[in-house]
Amino acid sequence: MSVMTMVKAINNALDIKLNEDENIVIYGEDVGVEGGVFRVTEGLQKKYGVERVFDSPLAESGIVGTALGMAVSGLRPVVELQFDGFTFPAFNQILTNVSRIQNRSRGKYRAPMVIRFPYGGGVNALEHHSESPEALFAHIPGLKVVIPSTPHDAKGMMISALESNDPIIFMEPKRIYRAIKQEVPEEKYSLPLDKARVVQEGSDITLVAFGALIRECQKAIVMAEEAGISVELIDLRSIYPIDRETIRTSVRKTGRMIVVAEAHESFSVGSELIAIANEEAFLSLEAPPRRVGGFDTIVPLAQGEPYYIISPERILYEIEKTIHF
Amino acid sequence: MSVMTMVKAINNALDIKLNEDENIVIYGEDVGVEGGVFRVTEGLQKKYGVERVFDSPLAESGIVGTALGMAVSGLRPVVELQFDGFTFPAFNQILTNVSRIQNRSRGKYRAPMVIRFPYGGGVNALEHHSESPEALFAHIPGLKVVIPSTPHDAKGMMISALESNDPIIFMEPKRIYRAIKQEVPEEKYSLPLDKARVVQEGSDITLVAFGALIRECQKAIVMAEEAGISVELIDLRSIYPIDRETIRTSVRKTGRMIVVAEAHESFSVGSELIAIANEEAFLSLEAPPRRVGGFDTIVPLAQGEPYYIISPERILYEIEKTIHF
Amino acid sequence: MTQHDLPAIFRDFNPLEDKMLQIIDREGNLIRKDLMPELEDETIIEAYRQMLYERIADEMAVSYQRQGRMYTFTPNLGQEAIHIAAGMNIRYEDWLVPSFREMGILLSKGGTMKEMFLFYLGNEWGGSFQQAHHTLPISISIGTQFHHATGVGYSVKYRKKDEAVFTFIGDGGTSEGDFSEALNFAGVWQVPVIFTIQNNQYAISVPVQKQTNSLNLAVKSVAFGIPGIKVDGNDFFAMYLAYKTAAEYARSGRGAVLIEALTYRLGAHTTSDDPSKYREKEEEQLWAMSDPLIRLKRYMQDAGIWSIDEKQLREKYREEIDRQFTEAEKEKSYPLDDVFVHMYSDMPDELRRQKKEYEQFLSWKEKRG
Amino acid sequence: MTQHDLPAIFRDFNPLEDKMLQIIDREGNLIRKDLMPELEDETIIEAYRQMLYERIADEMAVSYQRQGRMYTFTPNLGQEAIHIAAGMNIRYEDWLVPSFREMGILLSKGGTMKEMFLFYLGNEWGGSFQQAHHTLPISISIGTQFHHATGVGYSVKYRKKDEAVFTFIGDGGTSEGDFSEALNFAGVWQVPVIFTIQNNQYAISVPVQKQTNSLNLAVKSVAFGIPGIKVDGNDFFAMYLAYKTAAEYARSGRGAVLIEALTYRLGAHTTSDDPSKYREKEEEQLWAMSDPLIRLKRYMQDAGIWSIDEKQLREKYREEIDRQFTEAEKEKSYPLDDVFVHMYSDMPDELRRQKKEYEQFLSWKEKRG
Ligand SMILES: Cc1ncc(C[n+]2csc(CCOP(=O)(O)OP(=O)(O)O)c2C)c(N)n1
Ligand SMILES: Cc1ncc(C[n+]2csc(CCOP(=O)(O)OP(=O)(O)O)c2C)c(N)n1
Ligand SMILES: [Mg+2]
Ligand SMILES: [Mg+2]
Repeated sequence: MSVMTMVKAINNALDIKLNEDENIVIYGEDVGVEGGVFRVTEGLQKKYGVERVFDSPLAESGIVGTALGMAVSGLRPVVELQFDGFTFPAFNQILTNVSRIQNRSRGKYRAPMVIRFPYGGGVNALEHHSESPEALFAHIPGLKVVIPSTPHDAKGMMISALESNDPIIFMEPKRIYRAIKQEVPEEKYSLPLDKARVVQEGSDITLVAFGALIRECQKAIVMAEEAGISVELIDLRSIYPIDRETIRTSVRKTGRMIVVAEAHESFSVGSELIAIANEEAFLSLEAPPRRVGGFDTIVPLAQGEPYYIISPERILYEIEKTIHF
Repeated sequence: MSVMTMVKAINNALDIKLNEDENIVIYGEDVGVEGGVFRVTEGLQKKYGVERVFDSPLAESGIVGTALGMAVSGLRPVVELQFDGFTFPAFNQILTNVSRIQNRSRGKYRAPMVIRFPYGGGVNALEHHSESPEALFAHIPGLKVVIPSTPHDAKGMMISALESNDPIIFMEPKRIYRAIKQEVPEEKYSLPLDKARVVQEGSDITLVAFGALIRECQKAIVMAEEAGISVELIDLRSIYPIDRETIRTSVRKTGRMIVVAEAHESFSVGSELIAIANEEAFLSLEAPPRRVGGFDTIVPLAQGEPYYIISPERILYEIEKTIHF
Repeated sequence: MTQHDLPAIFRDFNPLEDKMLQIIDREGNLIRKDLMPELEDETIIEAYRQMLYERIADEMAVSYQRQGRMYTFTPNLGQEAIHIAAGMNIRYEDWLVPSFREMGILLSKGGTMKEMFLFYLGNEWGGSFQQAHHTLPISISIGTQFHHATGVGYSVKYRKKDEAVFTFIGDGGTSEGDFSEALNFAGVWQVPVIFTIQNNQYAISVPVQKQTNSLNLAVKSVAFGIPGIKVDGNDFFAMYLAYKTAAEYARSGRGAVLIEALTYRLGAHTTSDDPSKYREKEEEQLWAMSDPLIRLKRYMQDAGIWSIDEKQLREKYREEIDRQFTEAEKEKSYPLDDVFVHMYSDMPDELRRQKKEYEQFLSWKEKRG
Repeated sequence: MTQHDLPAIFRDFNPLEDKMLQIIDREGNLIRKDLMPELEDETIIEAYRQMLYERIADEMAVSYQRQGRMYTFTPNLGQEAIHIAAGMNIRYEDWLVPSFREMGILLSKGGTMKEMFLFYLGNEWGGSFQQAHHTLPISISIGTQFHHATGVGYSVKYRKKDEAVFTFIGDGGTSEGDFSEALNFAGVWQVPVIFTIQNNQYAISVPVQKQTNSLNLAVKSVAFGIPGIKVDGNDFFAMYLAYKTAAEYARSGRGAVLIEALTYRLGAHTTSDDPSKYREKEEEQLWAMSDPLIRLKRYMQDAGIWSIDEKQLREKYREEIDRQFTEAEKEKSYPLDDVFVHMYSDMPDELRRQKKEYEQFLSWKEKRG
């Protein structure tokens, strides 16, 4: 065991797999010499050489498109896109090719690759550095979209991603890159990519969240408990596919659900989970399942961001509203 | 009045506005000499000259990105992207700039522009020619996303789009480009871009659909009526923003809702509408609101497409299931 | 890239001077004997046969489509010299990253007309050419394939394999960002990729003059520091020499090259297109006179190596191709499984659920009658 | 583009020969008297003043950030000659389509340091430079701005206006597809756009050698049929001549040009970056000796036109800039309205609803205390 931040845990997972599997190569903007702007790949170029860990030209479509070429020819590329807001130049390659090559080739080729990037707000950043585009990727068939919320999960999920034969969108909540420290096993372990995790059991209401917002939910839960409300917290972990069973079990039990996610509320993970709650637990619903999301606006710069970012108070407010529906 | 197909109706709207507003320019791949692969811009270059209606190089990001430059400098560009599946190279420009320039410039600049493209399946086409990406665009704040279902609506909505000061994603259901003929006024008229339309009133269940699927719903309704079920049909028309009032009124009345849309079911317009139905009409719901959508798979080529495409029978099946819940 | 590493033809046919590599002229006369590749007569005859096969298959595909037996088709008419010259230089281990208008080379890699037909009959099993080694599926989103080729090139280099990667794009495709990005990556990474622009002078209705203001398309290589050459794409020998040289260059580890093959799309863009809307009959006729098959045949006749009974061969090919079409037509059953099974290597529960729901609908429908 | 339309400097400094326009050398000696632009002494003095202002503003911004009073900043250190030369050639009606590292020209267009500070203080009102005529906001998504510039160029041409469009990108940005696409559109459309690549030799940590294999960045113009030139970006006079020539060329309706300004980012990429991780001190020192301010000052001293009391001027500028920063710092109230109001020109009901819900939460929160 060793105390790790999420940055360290992901670095550790990459290190373990680079060592184990020589088909893994890592590249992207500044991931080599610099070790990435968040230092997730720090030290890896030195250890594994410039042919396996390297800086690419500044072109996201190229980064992802070439990675697909590598993947179909036997490598397992791991590419970093520098920020959430710079994933979109690669959107066409992801949707048009990465997610489809297996189907298009009827299984002749696969795309074992990981597209990883930091996402989300709360770090007082410039425009395009605070986005949460998970719903956009989750609507694309052929991808798996995952988000860890702890160093421990990050490592285990990254190991699985690096061993998957399908393309994985691996989103890293930058706000908690270094904010949470946790004991993490040093050896290799893996976690499933399609299972949610019940963070805490409760009986009155189900909160579903992921990434950095798990922590905010936990703060809200402390307040709710003071008000005598028992909250079950689910860390979704996989945005696609969604673990319906865990949702079903919880919502059938509590009869109430709130989805907390930072992305623009409309057409979000919240919308999808409300649909699922209806499909899976309609007769148990005692109040309308709700979503607490970002506005349908651009994520404001630092001065306006506090309005946009979801605070524990806001979650508490929604919990109370739903409980007293 | 004159009998028009949707192709003709859109052409007519463009013609009227080109004539009226010299700031309007139209371009894209093959829209000039050829009049577009579906002939939507036929005859317009001849009438208005190559500076106003022209062929561009083959690059969707360039088409949309240059249009934004034109829009901020006083023109009103209308660009055609040739097919749904070729909108994605432009996704970054749309999300990163088109939808944001007004906010980024705090109102100093606006992006009055129309991005139009044919979408949807059912025409036995090659890959990338049968997609329904409306949910992807609807999740992007700053855009309006609209879809007409009749020649009459297409003309009125296009006129409004051409007069809007905001960027409009105008999706044209290619399957009914020429399949529906309708009396359409020859003079100019406009229709709101944010209002759904109650196509047909009913009392037992609400069907919400848009584009080519309105017709399929109508066929299903005939069958449902034979089984004694009274169906209310809503043509959503605006995918973003959604006309909550029309949905609320209808679902409160019927207590049941099915959303019919061709896109992949997960993270779709259906998901969003189910969330809205819960938010707006929870206490009226007598059965779980449902979505009938495409699978979370690539739209199959012609031989597999019948599985994917939503038939009137499938809608009827879902109606019955929901009625007998 | 230093000049002295460059093969002579890249120096001698400098695209900056708008030079074009040509070995036989439009009448089939040998005009650059010094450059003529050393080919056995039988090889030249075989090249003609393959071009003829592609030509006939193409004509028949168009006619099947006209008969309403196939949804659409993308004719290759007039561009066969490029495909067969590439096909004769691509090895079994080499990679092919196709676009959608290079039927001949797909066949060289082991693809079959049956698969080609299946594809245009709306069946995914067609476009993937299961038996064609190291061959990616037909790719329709223009430009994207260039990145895949560069990435495959990286794998080859990483593994120190003696393999080259062949990829194709049209003149219109050179406008897409991915075209430039991929050449740039390939330049920096020095990967063994042979990028071909089939400049058939039109992107559907748009002539190449509206596509770019550059002197020609081969000069675009300058922007990315890779060698480029413009070649007469209707001259089999010129194309053969270009590919032979490029493949040697790539395999020797010196990096990527860009070949502009100047040709003309004699047919329609697809079977739904009508070229008379946007181009003159005279232009078409002029280019029909530069038909690569006619040029090669004239050369062979002049050289005294023409020994083909073309009528008989045509007949044989027609039968063979028709048999493949009939087989493709017969293979119409398309199980529901095929929609789901290749989305992931392990199918998520969500897809299982959706499939099951659909099966429930199907049994309801059956019961209902 | 025919050769004879080209201004002499584009012919004489052919990027294909890797030539670079330079008028004063690294020591400030006038080495190309024949090319020296005819400038009043006062204009040269003014240029120095503006460069100094940008320099000081830059230094102060970095220090505000270090003091924890500003979130981040993108230093311009060492690139001032480019910005001020452009600024002195851009007219009121001309358009500026910026990227994020050309502070000087934003100030020339009427932007203020207060706005610049506001931007880095996390307030949208900053980056849009409300009073700067025909000036787009700071643009962060690399490459995309080139398309906007080309589009603005189309408007200008369509309206037959006598306006030029100035736009900027970094060396790293040349790898993005949008860079190539936009130059290609500009070539075909022949629009009056002056594209500048500020080649400061790094894209964060990545040196330009890993960005592209091309001979230099100006040659990329060849791929798109527009004139290109490589200029010493730390030589104010060379940059001045380049912009003057380019602006005349553009305004005369002959189309777009590409300028590579070779410079060096003397500072960090942003205030969160540490260049010592990826480059040598020696290299930095070498380039520090080519500081554009020092070079211009030496020239002025040699030419006997140095009349600036730099110490006093520095003091004055520091006060002025600090006043602007203080004003920006004070302007901290950011109403909820500001989040919503500029999303659309007419706000959809959905946004109204979301705002109202949020206000309900706020009043609940207030009540709760
Ligand atoms: C990204 C993308 N945009 C648009 C299209 C639609 N489209 C299909 S072929 C074609 C023209 C292609 O021209 P060119 O590259 O010259 O190739 P050719 O068809 O002449 O072989 C277009 C615009 C597409 N397939 N992909
Ligand atoms: C599309 C996009 N990808 C990535 C980034 C992140 N990023 C910001 S600056 C930068 C390097 C830019 O280098 P260059 O173009 O040389 O400009 P410079 O910073 O040197 O002025 C990167 C990768 C971005 N802003 N936009
Ligand atoms: Mg072509
Ligand atoms: Mg740079």
